[in-house]
Amino acid sequence: MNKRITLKIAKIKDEIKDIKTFSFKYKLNAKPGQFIMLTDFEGGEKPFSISDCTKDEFSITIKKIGEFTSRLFQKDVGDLVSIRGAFGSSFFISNGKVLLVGGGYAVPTFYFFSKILLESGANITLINGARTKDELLFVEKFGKLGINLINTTDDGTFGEKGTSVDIARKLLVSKLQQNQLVSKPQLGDNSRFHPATAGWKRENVDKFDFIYASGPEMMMKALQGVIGEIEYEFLFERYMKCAIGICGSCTVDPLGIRLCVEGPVLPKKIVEQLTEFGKYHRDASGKRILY
Amino acid sequence: MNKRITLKIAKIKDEIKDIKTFSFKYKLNAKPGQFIMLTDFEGGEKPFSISDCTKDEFSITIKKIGEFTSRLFQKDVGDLVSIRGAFGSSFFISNGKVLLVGGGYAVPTFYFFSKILLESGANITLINGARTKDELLFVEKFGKLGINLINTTDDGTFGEKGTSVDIARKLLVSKLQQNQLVSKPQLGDNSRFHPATAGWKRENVDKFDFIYASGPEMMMKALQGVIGEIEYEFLFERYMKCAIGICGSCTVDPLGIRLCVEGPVLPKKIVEQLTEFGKYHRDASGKRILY
Amino acid sequence: MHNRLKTKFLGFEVRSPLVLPAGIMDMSFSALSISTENGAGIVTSKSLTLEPRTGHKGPVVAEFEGGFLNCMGLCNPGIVDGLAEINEFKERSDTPVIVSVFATNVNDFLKLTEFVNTSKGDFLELNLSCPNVFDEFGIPLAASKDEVHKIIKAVKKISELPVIAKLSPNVYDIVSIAKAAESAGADALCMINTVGPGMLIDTKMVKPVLFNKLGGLSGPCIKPIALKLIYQTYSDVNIPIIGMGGVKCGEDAIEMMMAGASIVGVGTAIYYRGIEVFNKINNEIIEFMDENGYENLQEIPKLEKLLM
Amino acid sequence: MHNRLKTKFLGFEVRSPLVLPAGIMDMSFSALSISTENGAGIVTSKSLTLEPRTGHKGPVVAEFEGGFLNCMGLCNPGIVDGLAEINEFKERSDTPVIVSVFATNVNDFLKLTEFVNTSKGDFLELNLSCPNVFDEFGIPLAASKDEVHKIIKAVKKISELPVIAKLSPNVYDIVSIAKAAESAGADALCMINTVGPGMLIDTKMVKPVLFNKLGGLSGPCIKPIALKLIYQTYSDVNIPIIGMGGVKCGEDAIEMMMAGASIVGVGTAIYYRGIEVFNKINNEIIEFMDENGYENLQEIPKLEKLLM
Ligand SMILES: Cc1cc2nc3c(=O)[nH]c(=O)nc-3n(C[C@H](O)[C@H](O)[C@H](O)COP(=O)(O)OP(=O)(O)OC[C@H]3O[C@@H](n4cnc5c(N)ncnc54)[C@H](O)[C@@H]3O)c2cc1C
Ligand SMILES: Cc1cc2nc3c(=O)[nH]c(=O)nc-3n(C[C@H](O)[C@H](O)[C@H](O)COP(=O)(O)OP(=O)(O)OC[C@H]3O[C@@H](n4cnc5c(N)ncnc54)[C@H](O)[C@@H]3O)c2cc1C
Ligand SMILES: Cc1cc2nc3c(=O)[nH]c(=O)nc-3n(C[C@H](O)[C@H](O)[C@H](O)COP(=O)(O)O)c2cc1C
Ligand SMILES: Cc1cc2nc3c(=O)[nH]c(=O)nc-3n(C[C@H](O)[C@H](O)[C@H](O)COP(=O)(O)O)c2cc1C
Ligand code: FES
Ligand code: FES
Repeated sequence: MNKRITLKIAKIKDEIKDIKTFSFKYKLNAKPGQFIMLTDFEGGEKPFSISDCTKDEFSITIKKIGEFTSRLFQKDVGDLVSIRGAFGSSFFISNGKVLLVGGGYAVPTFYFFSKILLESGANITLINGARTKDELLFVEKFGKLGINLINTTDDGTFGEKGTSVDIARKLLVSKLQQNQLVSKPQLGDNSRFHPATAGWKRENVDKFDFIYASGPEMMMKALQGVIGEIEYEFLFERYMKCAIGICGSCTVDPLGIRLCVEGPVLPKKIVEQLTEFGKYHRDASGKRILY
Repeated sequence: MNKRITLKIAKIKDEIKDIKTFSFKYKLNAKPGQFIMLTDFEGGEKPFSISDCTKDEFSITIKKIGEFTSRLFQKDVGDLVSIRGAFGSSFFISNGKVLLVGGGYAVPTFYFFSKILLESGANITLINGARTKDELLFVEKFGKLGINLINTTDDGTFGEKGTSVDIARKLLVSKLQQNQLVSKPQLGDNSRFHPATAGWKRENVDKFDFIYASGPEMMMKALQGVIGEIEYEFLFERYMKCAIGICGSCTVDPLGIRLCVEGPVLPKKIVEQLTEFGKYHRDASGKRILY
Repeated sequence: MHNRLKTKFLGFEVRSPLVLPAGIMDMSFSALSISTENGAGIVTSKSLTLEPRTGHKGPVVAEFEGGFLNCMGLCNPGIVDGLAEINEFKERSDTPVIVSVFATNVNDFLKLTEFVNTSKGDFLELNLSCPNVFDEFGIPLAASKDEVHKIIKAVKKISELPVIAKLSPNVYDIVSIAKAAESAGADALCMINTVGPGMLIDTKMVKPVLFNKLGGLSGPCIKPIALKLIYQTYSDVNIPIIGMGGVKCGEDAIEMMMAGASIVGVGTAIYYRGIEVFNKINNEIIEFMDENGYENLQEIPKLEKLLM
Repeated sequence: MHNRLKTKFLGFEVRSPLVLPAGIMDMSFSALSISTENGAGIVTSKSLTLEPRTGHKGPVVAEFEGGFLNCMGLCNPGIVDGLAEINEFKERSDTPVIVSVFATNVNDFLKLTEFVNTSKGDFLELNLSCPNVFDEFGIPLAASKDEVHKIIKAVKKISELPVIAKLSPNVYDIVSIAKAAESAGADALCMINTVGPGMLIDTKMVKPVLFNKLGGLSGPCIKPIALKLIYQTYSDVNIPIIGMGGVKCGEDAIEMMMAGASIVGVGTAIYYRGIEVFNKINNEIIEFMDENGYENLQEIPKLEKLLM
């Protein structure tokens, strides 16, 4: 679906400092994990994950980073922007017991995804991580979904103390050990793990059927180290230009698959083969940038 | 349907002098009255009515006239030609009592049409006319259909003596008179009319629901004069180039309708408005040519 | 027709901005009529030549993804019979008619102009750009700004009708040619004619599909080229432009206007959407105006003039 | 790969006549790999420049009926990093690689050639025709036969690889340019690059869709133009032609070969049919050979050379 459609911004919500959610009245028909390309025709067209999508409305949640997103932050309700999409692969819709691990501006896509997962009857545990309280996203929205929500901050200013991966490790490693798996993840410091304070029920997280992650690449890389044998899907970001699979900007080594078509959501068996995962990505010229 | 398809000639049948039927193995999905555009890429692409069309085969019956048809007559089974179509409007499929009036190379399309009419349960009388015995077409094929076939020759060398219109007049005028219609057709000379010898049953032709004609324009013009109030459709020929309704070669005055799209089969209410009917047509340059 | 579709073109008030372009459904008075009945605001005749032309042998059209090739070969009944059809049309309709003429030299263009002066046509369009007769006539006139200037200047001297120059898209520098036309006195530009030319091959018979081998491209896929050339030209001339090339829906027509067109031709789209295409597009233009808060065509903005 | 798809190109035996063209899915060694895994017989790198280029700001692609506009703006990691990707590819694959390079003057082309000489690339392709950098660089080199001759002659003197000239379709006289390339020593021609350029407008925001305003046309709708130019050129030169422009299915590839192409590029069709498009077309070529009684690609006839 590459049709371009120009839409009025229907709603703008300040989430936290430098992150806003923009909503549009349009039947996008997206699947969770997919993204759109957004432009204001003033220079730049950029990919954004879909943070909510109902029958006649959708939202994207954007972090102000550079030139394009800064210009976007000056727009008002009623201003026009133009989108293409939705593009790319989407998350597998499990109906089992699933763990969602998210960090930063990449978390909101899990809001849309959680709603779909709930419809299919999944049991969801979501680790919503940020460095500090002021950077935690969608706390209220996730809270209202009735999922096992584990908010966590690196500095402990809200929810659990520790990174998303720290929390995931606690949940998964105990499980891995139960199952006596061969892979031996490095445990690190588990002392910051306080299940009692989390509003999440210990018994629910015993055995996960599927793990999903969306966040900084190094978070996902670390997470991969503690997952063991469980099936997973990660949402990747790479520089995107065409979003229709012809320009080659977004391919990942060594497979050459395109994150705008075969991604951005990649399954375990693909992720395991990626040599660039957590090592480097490419800039607008195609030059490698080390993480 | 403007897709071009290049086909082997599967069968060539000599019908009479200068008329051959070319058959092709191809699922054309045509409706009766429609035509194809045929070319050999050696100069010229010409319209021909479909004389038969089954699930996986179709035929056209061609009279050798000029450069293009002469070249076609030199082709053998297995030679390639290329077609577009089927194009244009088709005959209304009546299930009532119908009269088909045909003359010359335009008769064979009634073979395809009759088969479809029979399927819908119509009662068919077909006047198959030619100047002389050697020019009568499809006598055997029509004979096998089990319809009321009236073969007629101007010179009486086969079947009835008289033109197709003479025969039609006999059938229709008596009926018209029975129904005491207002219109008063000129009767002309009816002496050549011998129902007894025709193998056609008087009782069947009392009342027609629909009349169809395909033949020389002057034949159709004369026929129009004896039809009275009955519904009819005539198949027209005009110079055709694009066959897709953009070049304008085949439009008829004063309506401007295109015979390749709205025609070649035109219903009574349209035919009645045509000022050029029986008066003139246009050549390849668009110049009017008087009949 | 809706009032909101009214527009002015060279002093004429037209009831729709949609134009039937030269060469499309216009060989006879009745063909012109059916387009007006279906919503065209102006109609153009087939390009007429001094003598009748039967055109190229078929196939003369070939479809491909996104458009058509055609090599009609300027078939037309000649200026005398052609004008007779136009006069007959004008007896029945007050829709403005553009008389398109084609020649290869100034003298013939002047002769044609004299004929047109005696007709009921409303505008004279000089087809300087037909690409289907390369073989016969060499490089199209429209590729040479000097030729364009010379012909228009001469024709303008004697023409009693406003003169429109129909330009070819197949040139390096459309702006200098458009300016040459303007400075020679052209009252308007018509752009674009067909693109290319191109060719298609029948792979089974190993033959070019068109008997003339080459044909000009028309239809949806040439729209981006038309928009570019119109936009570029609009920024640099002050005479109105009839924009055409691939217009198929209301948005396409609006795009043409935003690029700089005053009125908009709709040709090949007749194949895709039927002869009713004019009314369909008229309605879509009104819908567009409703949705975007424009009262009438005059309010539709042009793209900012920018350096290319 | 099927034996019947084998063909020779400048002394190389390639397993399929299908080529990944410059600029399409070729920014990295792994992008090149995936096309070969999916059936491409030769791959081309992105056009490399001396320095890295981030390219134009987006939107850089825009779809229309029959094709795409693009204005990537020659984004590439620069000749050094680009060749590193190619070398990495060659460590894993024996598929021949065409190294495409872009410059605007002889000197830079010579510098690029020296870099390429040290690489594992198999052919050097000179992109003389990129239309997306008109603003920056003026008229494309490929429009001037003297420029084309001068550059190729200089590059040929020092290139250790066979030299391919990539030509622009947007010229009046392709044949004279092709001949200039041949006489300067070019070993092959690659044609065509994108057509136009063209433009599209967002009617709601009244803005050009592409931030660069203009983009070159690729995809199915340019096929007739490509076929015409290749056919015309094939009749007049004796070096092989890599034919491309709108090839989407087996029949399109056969058309290219009949028009004169030795091997055939497949670019934009990756959008329409997925990266598997190479194998799909390979299979369709075999089907075509079966149906029409050709044993191998060498038997596929060329269209008769004819005057245009
Ligand atoms: C699949 C996908 C989903 C994304 N979802 C979101 C989201 O939901 N919310 C959000 O805030 N951001 C998201 N991003 C990132 C977002 O696209 C960038 O933050 C944005 O493009 C920055 O643009 P800028 O001009 O403001 O910053 P710049 O100063 O231009 O760039 C800052 C950084 O943003 C990244 N970036 C810039 N342009 C692109 C591009 N065209 N493609 C990919 N990355 C780019 C690069 O890492 C760059 O270093 C997503 C990216 C991808 C690939
Ligand atoms: C809808 C339609 C159905 C037809 N069906 C048949 C049919 O089933 N069998 C058959 O033998 N003929 C049919 N014709 C007529 C057939 O197209 C012409 O006989 C044929 O084109 C003659 O070509 P030529 O080169 O041999 O003759 P030419 O010497 O070129 O022309 C002889 C005459 O044929 C007619 N003609 C020529 N070219 C065309 C054209 N492009 N379009 C229409 N008429 C043309 C003209 O009246 C012309 O004067 C049909 C015509 C039309 C319009
Ligand atoms: C079948 C056909 C015939 C044409 N004949 C002429 C012609 O005689 N004179 C002319 O100036 N343009 C002619 N053209 C070009 C059209 O007027 C128009 O410029 C072109 O088709 C682009 O518009 P479109 O894409 O809406 O068809 C012809 C185009 C077609 C398709
Ligand atoms: C997104 C894109 C980028 C391109 N980049 C280049 C390039 O860097 N160098 C070049 O010579 N051609 C480039 N081209 C042109 C292609 O190589 C090819 O000539 C053209 O697209 C026609 O083929 P197609 O219709 O199969 O895509 C590019 C085309 C596209 C669509
Ligand atoms: S962004 Fe162009 S291939 Fe993915
Ligand atoms: S043949 Fe062209 S309009 Fe009918």
